[in-house]
Amino acid sequence: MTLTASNLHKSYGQTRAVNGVSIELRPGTVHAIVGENGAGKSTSLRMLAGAERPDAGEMTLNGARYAPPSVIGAATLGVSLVYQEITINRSLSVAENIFIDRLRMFAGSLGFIDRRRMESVAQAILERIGAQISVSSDTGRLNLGELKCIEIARALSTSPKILLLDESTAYLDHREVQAVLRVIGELKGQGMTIAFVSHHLDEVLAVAQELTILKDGQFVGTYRTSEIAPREIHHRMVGRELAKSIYPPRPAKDPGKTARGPIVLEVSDVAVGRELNNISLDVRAGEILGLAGLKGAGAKALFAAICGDLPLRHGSMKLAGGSYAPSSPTFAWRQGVAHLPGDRNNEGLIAEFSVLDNLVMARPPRHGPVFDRAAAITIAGDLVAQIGIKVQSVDASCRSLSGGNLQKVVIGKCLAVGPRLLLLNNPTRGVDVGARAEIYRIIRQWAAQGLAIILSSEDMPELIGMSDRLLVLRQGYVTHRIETAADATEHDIIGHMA
Amino acid sequence: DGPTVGVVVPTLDAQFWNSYVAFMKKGADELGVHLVVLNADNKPDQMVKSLEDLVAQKVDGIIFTPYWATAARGLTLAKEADIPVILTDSYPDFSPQTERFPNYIAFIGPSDEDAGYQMAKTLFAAIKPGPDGKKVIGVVNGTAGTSVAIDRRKGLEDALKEAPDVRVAGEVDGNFVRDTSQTAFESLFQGNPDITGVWAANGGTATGVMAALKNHGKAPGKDVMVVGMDLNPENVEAVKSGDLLFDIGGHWLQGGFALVTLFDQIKGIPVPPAADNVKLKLLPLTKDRVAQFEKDFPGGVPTYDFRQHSRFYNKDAKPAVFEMQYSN
Amino acid sequence: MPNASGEPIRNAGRLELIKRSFPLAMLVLLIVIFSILSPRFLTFSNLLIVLQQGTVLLVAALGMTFVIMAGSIDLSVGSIVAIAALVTAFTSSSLGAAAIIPAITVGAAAGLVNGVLLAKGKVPSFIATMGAMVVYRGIVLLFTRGAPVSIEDEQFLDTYTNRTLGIPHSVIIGLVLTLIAYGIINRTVFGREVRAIGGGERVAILTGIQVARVKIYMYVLLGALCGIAGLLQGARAMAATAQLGEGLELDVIAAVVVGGTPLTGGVGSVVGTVLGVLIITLLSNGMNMTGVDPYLQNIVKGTVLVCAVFVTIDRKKIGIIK
Amino acid sequence: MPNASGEPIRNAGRLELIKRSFPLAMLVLLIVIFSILSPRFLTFSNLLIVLQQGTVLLVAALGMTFVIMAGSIDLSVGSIVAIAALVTAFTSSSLGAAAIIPAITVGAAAGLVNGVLLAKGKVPSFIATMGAMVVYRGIVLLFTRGAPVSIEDEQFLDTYTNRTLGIPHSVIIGLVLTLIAYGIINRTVFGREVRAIGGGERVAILTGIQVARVKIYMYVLLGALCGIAGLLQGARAMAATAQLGEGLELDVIAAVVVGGTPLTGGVGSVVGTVLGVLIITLLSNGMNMTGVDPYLQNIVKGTVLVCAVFVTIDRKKIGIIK
Ligand SMILES: Nc1ncnc2c1ncn2[C@@H]1O[C@H](COP(=O)(O)OP(=O)(O)OP(=O)(O)O)[C@@H](O)[C@H]1O
Ligand SMILES: Nc1ncnc2c1ncn2[C@@H]1O[C@H](COP(=O)(O)OP(=O)(O)OP(=O)(O)O)[C@@H](O)[C@H]1O
Ligand SMILES: [Mg+2]
Ligand SMILES: [Mg+2]
Repeated sequence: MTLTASNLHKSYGQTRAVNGVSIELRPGTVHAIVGENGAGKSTSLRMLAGAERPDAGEMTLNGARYAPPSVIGAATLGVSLVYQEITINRSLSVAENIFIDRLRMFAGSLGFIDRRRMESVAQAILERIGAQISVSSDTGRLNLGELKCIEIARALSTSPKILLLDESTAYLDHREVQAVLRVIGELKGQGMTIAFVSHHLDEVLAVAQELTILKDGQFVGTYRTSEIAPREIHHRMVGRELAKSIYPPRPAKDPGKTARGPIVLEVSDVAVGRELNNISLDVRAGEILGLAGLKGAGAKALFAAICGDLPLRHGSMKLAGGSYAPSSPTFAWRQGVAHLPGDRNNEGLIAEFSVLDNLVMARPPRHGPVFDRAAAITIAGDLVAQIGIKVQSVDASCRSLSGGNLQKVVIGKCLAVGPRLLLLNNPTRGVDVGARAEIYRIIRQWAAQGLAIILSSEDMPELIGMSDRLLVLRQGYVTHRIETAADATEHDIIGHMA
Repeated sequence: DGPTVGVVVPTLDAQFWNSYVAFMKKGADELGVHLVVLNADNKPDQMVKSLEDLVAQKVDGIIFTPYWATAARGLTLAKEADIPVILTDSYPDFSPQTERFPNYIAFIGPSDEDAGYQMAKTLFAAIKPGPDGKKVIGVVNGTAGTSVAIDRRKGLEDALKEAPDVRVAGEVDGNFVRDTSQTAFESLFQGNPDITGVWAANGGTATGVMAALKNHGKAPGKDVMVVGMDLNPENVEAVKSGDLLFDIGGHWLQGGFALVTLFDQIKGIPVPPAADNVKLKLLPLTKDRVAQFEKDFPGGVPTYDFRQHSRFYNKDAKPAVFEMQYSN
Repeated sequence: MPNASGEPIRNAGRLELIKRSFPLAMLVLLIVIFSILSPRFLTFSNLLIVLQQGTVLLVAALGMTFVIMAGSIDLSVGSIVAIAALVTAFTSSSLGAAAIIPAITVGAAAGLVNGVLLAKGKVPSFIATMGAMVVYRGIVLLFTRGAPVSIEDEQFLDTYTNRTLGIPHSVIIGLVLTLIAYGIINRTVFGREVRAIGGGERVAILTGIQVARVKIYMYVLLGALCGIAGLLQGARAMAATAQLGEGLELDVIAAVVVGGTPLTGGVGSVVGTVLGVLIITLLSNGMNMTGVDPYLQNIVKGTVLVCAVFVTIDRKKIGIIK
Repeated sequence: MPNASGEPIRNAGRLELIKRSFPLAMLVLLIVIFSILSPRFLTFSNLLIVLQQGTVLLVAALGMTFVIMAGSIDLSVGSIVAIAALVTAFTSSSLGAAAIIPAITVGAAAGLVNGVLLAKGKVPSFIATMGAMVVYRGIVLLFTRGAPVSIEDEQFLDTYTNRTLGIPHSVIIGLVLTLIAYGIINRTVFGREVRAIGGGERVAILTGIQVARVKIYMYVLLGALCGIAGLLQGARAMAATAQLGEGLELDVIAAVVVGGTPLTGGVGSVVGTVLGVLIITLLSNGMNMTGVDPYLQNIVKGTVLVCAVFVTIDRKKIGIIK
């Protein structure tokens, strides 16, 4: 089926989210939609899927006028959306989540749900997309990647003719991304129409045949992926020329001096929960240590232990030479250990609060018990300028910020305490390429000033591009150490991850 | 050893019911009765539950106060278990010793209506008419919906009918709670500063009203007359000091009287039908009577020997019920 | 990860089971203590009394389980019970046993008002039902002017208070309603939707659940159950009064929470609620049976309540505790 | 996006202002209605009375603003007020005005217990404080056995009930405490930490805020304020009784919420709380003054409460309404 939209408009209050977007999704084609954070990608998809009504513009489905009243209405016409945000209800089972809006399909005459039938249908769909998830698993314990797979299964369970995927790969690790891309390829082969949003051009180029670029809510153009160069795409998205590599150059190794400073953190034979076993590592001032691994490989547990959120089961740590046994995150922050969690919306910042409130949350400037607002304004203003957070005033609510800028706020919150060790968990998840380049520049700049950084990421190029050294984790153990990350290849790392 | 008697009181957070229980405990000690006291905590449901629990314990007799129309239920429960019952304080609208409830052996309680009437009469007599020739009073009622509040209010109503020169400036609900009464009356008085007399539904209510008057720079007993009820120690003090014009009470003795009566019944001496429905005359108190009161009832309690009034212990005992009366 | 997570999940299953059995353990502990203190406690007749005493609380708590599972609350249940009892009292003389129809109707209507205030008026349920509690109670007062209305219709009383095969009818009604509530919560689409709302309302909206409608239905359901509870309470007391059901809301909420349904929503168990009701009812029955000083009873009750929740609450599932 | 969002933010500011003024508008409306109904309503002396009547509610509500801002609740405030009043009554004869020290101490201790139950025992505050409410009230009953304990010390009564320049001392105390609470909420690190806990507890924990400690402090603060409230209530009534403060918790919560502090936490306003207290106090003062039928008062009160929240609640800031 062909879905077209012409000249769509959508505003929220005074914000023009989408301002004249046209798009044509054709059968058997994967159509990528790219653009900066806040460019209007999600809003466009939501309108196509009936989750939002356009203020103006026309949509057609196979030539007929198309104006779905709701998501369910669109689904019955064969259009299904996987939202950017996670929409799994952790109170419900896997199968119930897949059929959440259609549970009545399985209701018997008494209104009781035939659970067995529902679960078998659900399991079949999960198997079809190659997700290794059992319908009997507890949704509360699944990781974000698995949850995304369930959402894709939900979309597929409506037997859509048109599938809209909004950053479905953002929370997936390397292996899961490959699986999803493979499924997309298969579905395309079966003649399905697919729209695909991602901030990773390599994914886009691997799977899409056509590509639409949006900028500031406006339509820039539609291209065949085979006919446009990656640099050109970036250029049209961001509106300026990006450097050849978005990763800043590593400091040149001066053969005379040791390139790196003293050891900041030393981890010896540490075990945490069930997730991590006898891990030893050290990280020096001025250095970025990368951690590669699939979800559940242990990086998250290691961070939790270093920042005092989880106790050590075994082993010991040293910080700047002294023994370090953080009893709580409070202790860790006071010792100069800053932590950027992987889930910015639930763990990184409070969206209802202002930029300033979030930036100085970890160490508010104070005169005794009194909050020193003047100092806070200076600190926040400096950070906003230094990191390049695009915001009208430091008192603006974070609600009005785009994903990339939110991420910068969380980074700023970590830097505001003047840390000696920075733990970064997927610092650029869902962040557009321009903002990503910015964030990388900031990270490298702070490392150069003597900060020790541990970077855990599911984005392979990012790890290779940013790390000085690399550790590969698998199922809680270190399986590989790479002393010069610049020389590593993805292939090499992946081999030790799975 | 002695019989077990179960008692359910509507609440324990008012002094009145504590005095009621204390007097019964004294009687239980003297008579050799094992007393089980349960608190309904101001909840009708808890009242029924407590009665059920007493029946399940197979107590030998029950004394309870059938607030919230729980009389029929309690009597039915006890009838099935063949347990004699005496009701106190709140008359259920059906008489004892009938075919329907042969186990309902007696009622002992005050006449709230009469008390409310006497309070009103005394109040009306003490205040002077205003410029328009009307005596202006304020009314602070007890908890809306309780039979006690309703009956006392009825007494006031009767008195009002006989006194066309009295005008009620306004009525508020004091909930039988001192602090609530204080706040409510304060507002009432603000709106109607011409009030010269207050009819307050019980002791705590009267105390709250007097506090409000004092805070307002008015002297209770001089600028504004207040009448109340219950004969709580602090109310007696207030009458003595002249703050409180009139108080009436003593009915917390009813529990003790019921205990003696029930004890005799359990011991096989039935209540004579003539004495099965007692409406206690209450003891009125005014300032000139305080000295007499303190002499006759040291500590507020009359001398009362429970064994003397029990026909089980004393063949020619006087009736169990003893009305508080001044000696002269 | 399937391999890695296999172990913990199976272990979690066992832990889960232990966790779930805490309310039961609590109940057993109470029974043991009271049995030691009073020989009359653990008799068939007393246990029947406990069941009878618990029925009103149970019926209201079944409905409250839905509301709390959805993350909301209802403080007006006591007042709805009073209104329903009043309507029962007014109609039982003419309708007899069929007085259950107006009782349920008025309960459901009161629930409807609450539901609409929350779902359409967007007034938080705590406040909406706090206001409703005061207003409904006021209505009862206004109609009765405080005078109790007695219930004397023989057919009515026979139907709702007699026994069959030794079991009081009210207990049978409670049992049947429990089974129905169990079925609704665990087996029906509606039950899943209520759960989904409690688990994450925003997600529920995004996934196409008609949140407002489900919320209204759930308040209507609670209201209807309070209607039945009011009827049973009226039948039990043979009268309706203005004070009936005062403070019931706290016992109802406590029963649900002690049973393991957290106030944060998303989780809910009918079996737990039944256990919670039994714990609360047994505690008061046992203290009365063993003659605990009435001045001490509230202190004991409050302490046991907190301890019970301290022990039974499943902190893993709740996450943040507010 | 800076250009695009510039406008809306400025606009939002204006809207914000309108939103914020709703409680004030509500208050003005009430004043107008009652002034029409009674010429004596809008007099200086009556307004002073309203302030005096509202002080106890205000002092407790100031503390509750913190607790609600952090997303928790406290149902035990009425009982803490009663305990504090009792302690005041017991100690005022020997300590005089210094009886405020034991009053604050016992209030803070009661708050400490609540805070520890929540923060360390991980018992949800609704349940922990529901239990505490019953237990504290039971303690008061145990000590008083229902008998009022009168307060007669002249120095004590002079200190807390006299007037200076025509203003009652209790009102001055309330005013000073309001300023302090305003300062704490808006100007101190502690205030920001409380707000952060309400805004996102997980974020607060991971950012190194000592959540457990802040929660305990905030309950201690509320307890201490309830201690002062109890003292003022005792001084006003010249006695402590077992029934003192019963049901106060609902008025306190209502005042805070009507003032625009939502039960979901993260937002809180002392000015709003003051307005909420005034609305609630004025309403009851006005109704009693103009002689609204006591049987109708509850209906009016509940309706006004729901309407007030319906009008004043800021649905944008709250998001999901439970
Ligand atoms: N519900 C909403 N209310 C108000 N503004 C919104 C809303 N949703 C989106 N916007 C605004 O609309 C614009 C486009 O948002 P949209 O989510 O479509 O961007 P996007 O391209 O998907 O960005 P990202 O890459 O960060 O996901 C943004 O400026 C955003 O602030
Ligand atoms: N209610 C809202 N009001 C204003 N802006 C909003 C609103 N909801 C979302 N936005 C904005 O819409 C844009 C897209 O938001 P979205 O929910 O897609 O997440 P995001 O910020 O892109 O993060 P991520 O991609 O990691 O999920 C962001 O700029 C966000 O700030
Ligand atoms: Mg998006
Ligand atoms: Mg994004």
